[in-house]
Amino acid sequence: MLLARLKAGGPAIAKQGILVAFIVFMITFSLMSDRFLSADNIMSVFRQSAIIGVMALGVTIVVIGGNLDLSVGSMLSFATVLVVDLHDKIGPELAIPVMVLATLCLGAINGFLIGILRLNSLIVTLGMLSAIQGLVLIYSGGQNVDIVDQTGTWFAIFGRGAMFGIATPIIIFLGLALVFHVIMTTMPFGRRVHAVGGNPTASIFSGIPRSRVVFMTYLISALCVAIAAIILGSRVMGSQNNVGLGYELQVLAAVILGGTSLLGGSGSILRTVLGVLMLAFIQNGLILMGQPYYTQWLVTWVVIIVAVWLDVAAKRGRLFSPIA
Amino acid sequence: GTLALASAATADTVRIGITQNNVGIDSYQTTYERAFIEAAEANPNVDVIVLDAGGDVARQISQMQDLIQQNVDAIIIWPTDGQALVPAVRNAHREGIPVIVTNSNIAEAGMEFIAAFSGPNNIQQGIYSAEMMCEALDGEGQIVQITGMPGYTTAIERQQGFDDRLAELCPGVTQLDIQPGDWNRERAQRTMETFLTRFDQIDGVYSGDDNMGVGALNAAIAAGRAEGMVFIGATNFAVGYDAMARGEYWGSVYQSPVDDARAALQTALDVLAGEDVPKLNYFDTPKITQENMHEFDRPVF
Amino acid sequence: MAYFYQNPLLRWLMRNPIWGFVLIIFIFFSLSADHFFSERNLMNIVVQTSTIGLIALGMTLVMINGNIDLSVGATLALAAAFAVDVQSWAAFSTWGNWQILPAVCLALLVGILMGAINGFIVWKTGVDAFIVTLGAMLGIRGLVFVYTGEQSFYAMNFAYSDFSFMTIGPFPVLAVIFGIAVLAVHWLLSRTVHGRNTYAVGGNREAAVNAGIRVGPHMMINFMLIGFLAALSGVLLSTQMGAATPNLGRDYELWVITAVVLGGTKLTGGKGDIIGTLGGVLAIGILRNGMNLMQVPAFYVYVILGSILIAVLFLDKRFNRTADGGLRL
Amino acid sequence: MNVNREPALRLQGIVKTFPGVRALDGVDFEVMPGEVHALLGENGAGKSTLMKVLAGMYQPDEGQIIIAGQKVRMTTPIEAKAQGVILIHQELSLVPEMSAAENIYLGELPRKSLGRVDWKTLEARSNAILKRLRCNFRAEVTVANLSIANQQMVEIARALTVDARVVIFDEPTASLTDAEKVVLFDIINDLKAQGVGIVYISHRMDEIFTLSDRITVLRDGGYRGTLNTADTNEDEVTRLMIGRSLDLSRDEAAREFGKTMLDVRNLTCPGLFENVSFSVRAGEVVGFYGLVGAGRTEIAETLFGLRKPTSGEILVDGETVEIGSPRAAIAMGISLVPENRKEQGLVLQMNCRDNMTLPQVQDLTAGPFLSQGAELAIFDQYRDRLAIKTPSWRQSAGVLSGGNQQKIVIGKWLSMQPRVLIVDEPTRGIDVGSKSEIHQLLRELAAQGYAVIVISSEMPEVLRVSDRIVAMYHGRIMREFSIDEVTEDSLVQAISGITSDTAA
Ligand SMILES: Nc1ncnc2c1ncn2[C@@H]1O[C@H](COP(=O)(O)OP(=O)(O)OP(=O)(O)O)[C@@H](O)[C@H]1O
Ligand SMILES: Nc1ncnc2c1ncn2[C@@H]1O[C@H](COP(=O)(O)OP(=O)(O)OP(=O)(O)O)[C@@H](O)[C@H]1O
Ligand SMILES: [Mg+2]
Ligand SMILES: [Mg+2]
Repeated sequence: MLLARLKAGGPAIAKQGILVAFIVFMITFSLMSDRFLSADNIMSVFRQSAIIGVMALGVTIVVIGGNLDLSVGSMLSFATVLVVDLHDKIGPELAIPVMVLATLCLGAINGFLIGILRLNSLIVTLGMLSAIQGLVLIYSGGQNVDIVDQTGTWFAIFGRGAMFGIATPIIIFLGLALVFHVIMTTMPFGRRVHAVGGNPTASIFSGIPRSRVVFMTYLISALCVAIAAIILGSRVMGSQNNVGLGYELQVLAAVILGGTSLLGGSGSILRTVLGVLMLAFIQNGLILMGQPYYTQWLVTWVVIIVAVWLDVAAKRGRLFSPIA
Repeated sequence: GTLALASAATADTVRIGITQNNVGIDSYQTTYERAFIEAAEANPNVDVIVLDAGGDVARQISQMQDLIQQNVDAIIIWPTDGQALVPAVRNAHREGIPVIVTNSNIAEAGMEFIAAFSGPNNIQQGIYSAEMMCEALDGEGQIVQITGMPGYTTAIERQQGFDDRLAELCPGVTQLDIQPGDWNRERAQRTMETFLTRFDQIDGVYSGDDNMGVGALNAAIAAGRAEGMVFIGATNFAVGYDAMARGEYWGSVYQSPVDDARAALQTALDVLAGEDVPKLNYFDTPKITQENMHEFDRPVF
Repeated sequence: MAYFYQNPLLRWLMRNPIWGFVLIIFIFFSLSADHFFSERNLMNIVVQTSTIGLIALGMTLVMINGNIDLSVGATLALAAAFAVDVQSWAAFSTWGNWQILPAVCLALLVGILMGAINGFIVWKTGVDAFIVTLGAMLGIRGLVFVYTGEQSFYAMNFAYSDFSFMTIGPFPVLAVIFGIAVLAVHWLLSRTVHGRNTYAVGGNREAAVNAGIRVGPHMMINFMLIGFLAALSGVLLSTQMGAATPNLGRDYELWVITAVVLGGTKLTGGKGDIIGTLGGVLAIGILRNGMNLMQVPAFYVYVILGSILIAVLFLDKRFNRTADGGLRL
Repeated sequence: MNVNREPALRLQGIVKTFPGVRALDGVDFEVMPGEVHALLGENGAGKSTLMKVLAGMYQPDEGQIIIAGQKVRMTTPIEAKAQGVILIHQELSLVPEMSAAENIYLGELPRKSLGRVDWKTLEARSNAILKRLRCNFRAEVTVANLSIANQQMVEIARALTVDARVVIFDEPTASLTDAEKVVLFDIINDLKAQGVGIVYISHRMDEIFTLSDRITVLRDGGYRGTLNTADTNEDEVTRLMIGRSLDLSRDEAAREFGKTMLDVRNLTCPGLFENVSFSVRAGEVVGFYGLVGAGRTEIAETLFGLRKPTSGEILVDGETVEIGSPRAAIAMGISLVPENRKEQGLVLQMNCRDNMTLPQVQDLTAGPFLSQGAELAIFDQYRDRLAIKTPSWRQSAGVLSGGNQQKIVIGKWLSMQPRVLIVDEPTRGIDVGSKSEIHQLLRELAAQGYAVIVISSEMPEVLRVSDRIVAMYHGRIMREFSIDEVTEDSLVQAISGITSDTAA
């Protein structure tokens, strides 16, 4: 059926491979657990996905620009440790800007090495992943940091508060997604990122400042990490040195699930949101069903491949690759 | 500094190499490392080489080789994995270098090759937690468990001690589910949130350490269901201690990394001095609850 | 300066800056770390390097092919688990030391199978290998946990772990196996039709398709090779441990890719060789070993490794200006 | 020709659709053994698609392929090759990092035992083929180091590796010099004499009329008929192709030139070009003519801020300027239509409209947002003006036919309203209809006061559009001709490095 649709060019929905996978998946899970689609649970999953989600928004832009960012995990550790540690030392109103600035500096280093020196982004951000993790450990002396007065600080609103009955992390995540979506689809900067990711040489020939655009994508990614760190620090009211360990891969998985091409030049913020939610719902759904944690990994394996496959198949108009 | 120290080594200075599991993954290990170095510096006759395996078994094996290569007098190892280090330990044993295992023990097969073990008894800690849970719930109730990073010895042993003892001591307490929190507070918080959605009635939560326990507590407070819920952890962290002081956290197991580190060094020195050291040197890790917490210092980590 | 370009050794080093780097750190550690320059330590380095080195050989093939494999760490763990567990199966209980043989064979087969699955999916679905193997990295790790039930396995038979301490002449057997593998893959890549097609497929996939190379099966074979090499690495690692743990090999994919890229293989495919890869893994091995011997504090090791990685990349870029024809792009 | 013989290959009623495009609509086509059959059509008419169907790269939706009387299904290039059908691609299909020999035998490297490559045989055979093609390089060189023309020869060499039944040349001469063309035509005649059927696709009428026996014309994916070359003429073919006759004359309206817009003095980039001086006035078209590799592209790149000259001066509108980047060049009113549309001109996966507005995207805004209206207005204007064939502005530029892609790039730079417009090989791969339109357009632009530089390797092109011609050889300007004084002979001499005194 689907195959026939795909062949015929199909209605618009069949072209949204990820969306189809997402809907099928949500229906399956809701049949298997009656709690799954409850308002509480949906809110809870949205809230939980905000941290990964906010980071994924930034990484989506980096990837559309034709690069990768694997340093977001340890950068998150860095930012969270910093903001939590400074919270008690200089107060949240100073801690936040200081942390944001410091994180942007790390983003600027990435941007300089990749955008201006044109070094390979996979390896540079891998190196940064390691180096930043070391920096965090040196800064904190390997100790965890905690906010002592957890109830009396306004810092709590970012992770624990709510506005109009909706948890703040959700508002931040979805709000930011909307802003980025608008930037990427309707503003010159978004167009330039797409162009640079799609064909850097042609972009230069069109007078686009490639270095500056790439540099900016890394600054945006770092900014997203800083925002995620505020949510995280406020939600947990403390931080381990390696809170962000392995987050880079979850973030990347979400971006990929959203159908953003790793080759650069195409991708969509809103579909990244879908990818983030899908991963979060998998984790949540399987625990709701009482499955052991590793089934989550197995299911994620299958879902990633099937979803991206559907997406790729819809784009090329046939299910199997024509390669012999 | 290495060169100077090494050349200053005289006949009565001993060189001890330590390879740690994963410094920096949590404050416990960091504090341990610092305490160990302080203790060694306090003793003019000890020269230490401190290495970290970063949680990677293979790297720890290479570090064992590197230490054997340097011909140290004794090796202290905090195994990343109890079983996988057996041949490496055996190798050191063959080379005539005594091995002292610290914090979490080596597998049964390796016992004959080590000089001594020094550290807490993780299974016993699980047992303590089960006993506290039983007591707090009066033998009746439904609980969930949040474990450490899957596949690591400490996580496995604590869970094992807890599960076995709980089943034996109070069959009236049922475990609804067990999921990992990866030693990560945010992750534990997420896991707990899902538990709260899934189960209408949760009477108690056992977490593999207090860091995760506080994450679970945060989730319960946010859901407005913390009242009357029993939180029990292990490895008393400062956050756990504070939560206990506020009356939100029921109990934990007190384990001092400083004691741990000092005990390991002392055991190694005793072995080198030729004293008769018992194979298993557990240092005490008592239960800590809201009632007796004033007897303990607030943990530094 | 003219001399600089005429001397063949220097010219070779300019094209393979990683070997220059290996030379520099080798001299540096020999001078500054006490126990570094000794036959035994050098053998240690080779043995320590062989774990990621074996996988890196396979990764070189896959990356020249224009693909990547992120699932090698998990495959390694799965193979190690099989290698150790199968020995204790009742069916082989009467085989004595020979029980190791079916275990190792099965483990290697499992590795090949995992590679085949990845390769088949890449071939048939046309989904990027990065994505396919990112999924597999999670999935195969899941299989490891299903299979082991979270526990570590250990070999009852010490003959298994004794193997890793054996030597052939002055050389540890693990180093010898690694050496043979290096030569074999180098031969495969530079001398055989399959090897040349590997470059063709990575250099211009469309051209390869047009020329009638069966690109799908070809890529699948390379995925099976890396699966085999990852499994072999897992087996050898498990002999060093006499055990297998479910978390074995985490993050290895990143180190392997790093080593291969440092060795000059292009992430986009079509370019690279085994000599460079060998330099890449040795660089990482020597750095690790040297810093251990010099007792660099753990926190600083992260920073140093990360910075060096970027620095080498930078130097490589300086020396091997890419062919943008001098355009300011 | 013997009409009773079996065709070497026959296509019947081939239909092929892509999303939104019916690329082939019931096309019939046949090649006889020993025949050169030319395939003609506008850009996007479906020529390449038809040949890809033939070579097993695309599956037709309907229709059949008949080889030697047998109906065959060819699902892969391998099967096509096995049937003796060889396609020399329009876009180079080489592996740049490998040697010429390996590229020639790609997919069928000679083997020894153990799957080893038989290097000796490989190199001996490829060198023999290259010799036959009169190439002056060895088979061991890496393809990336060869000029585009030589790469094209490597591509052509592939046709000689097997006993072919049918060889398809898809625009093989786009980047060949005249001398190389002669060699190619010899080879084609050789093959023909051996009874091989040849399909020849080109936009160059002169080639088609020298080479072919029959001509088949496609239009908008439909079959328009087959003519015997001997019985027809350019005009008839053109009319079949584009539905009208072409006016190929030069517009001779008298021209007033304005002030000097661009003045280049002693510009030098060592190794590329030296001491280059010329000027272009408003309203003037200056043609740069020379052999491939003469350094014309490099001058254009320098003027566009992509290269840093070591010495010399550039004056734009009377002021000395430093051009540090394409951005700076654009700001000064310079536009460059680059030589390589796929790599330098287009973001292939981006849609046509966005590609066209890319250089001015920052200015097409309403508040902080892009103005859809302004963008579409530009696109519509230049689509109509250049007759760009695309189903909608949403189409990715990558799936357009080569000619239409080129028009998008030209449109992109015209829409910048430049003072100085540089076009580098503007009609490479473009059909005769569009070509004449582009020529007219360049003239019109000049008439509107633009200063235009046209770089071209086709003599008729420079002769038709230029007011002045600069002849280059080996990075130097040999001579400048005004259009009134130029003759074909003097031009040929100038670009071959023969100065007037040595010639005399
Ligand atoms: N893969 C594809 N997907 C969608 N449309 C395509 C694809 N390939 C070709 N087309 C469309 O099919 C039509 C025929 O294209 P084709 O490349 O065969 O033209 P052509 O006659 O070779 O033109 P040119 O002379 O410019 O090379 C064009 O409209 C083109 O846009
Ligand atoms: N024989 C050759 N060997 C190697 N590289 C070459 C050769 N000929 C040209 N090139 C390079 O190939 C690139 C493309 O050059 P091209 O031949 O188009 O030069 P050009 O002078 O711009 O030619 P045109 O006159 O066609 O514009 C240039 O960078 C040139 O240096
Ligand atoms: Mg074509
Ligand atoms: Mg040119």
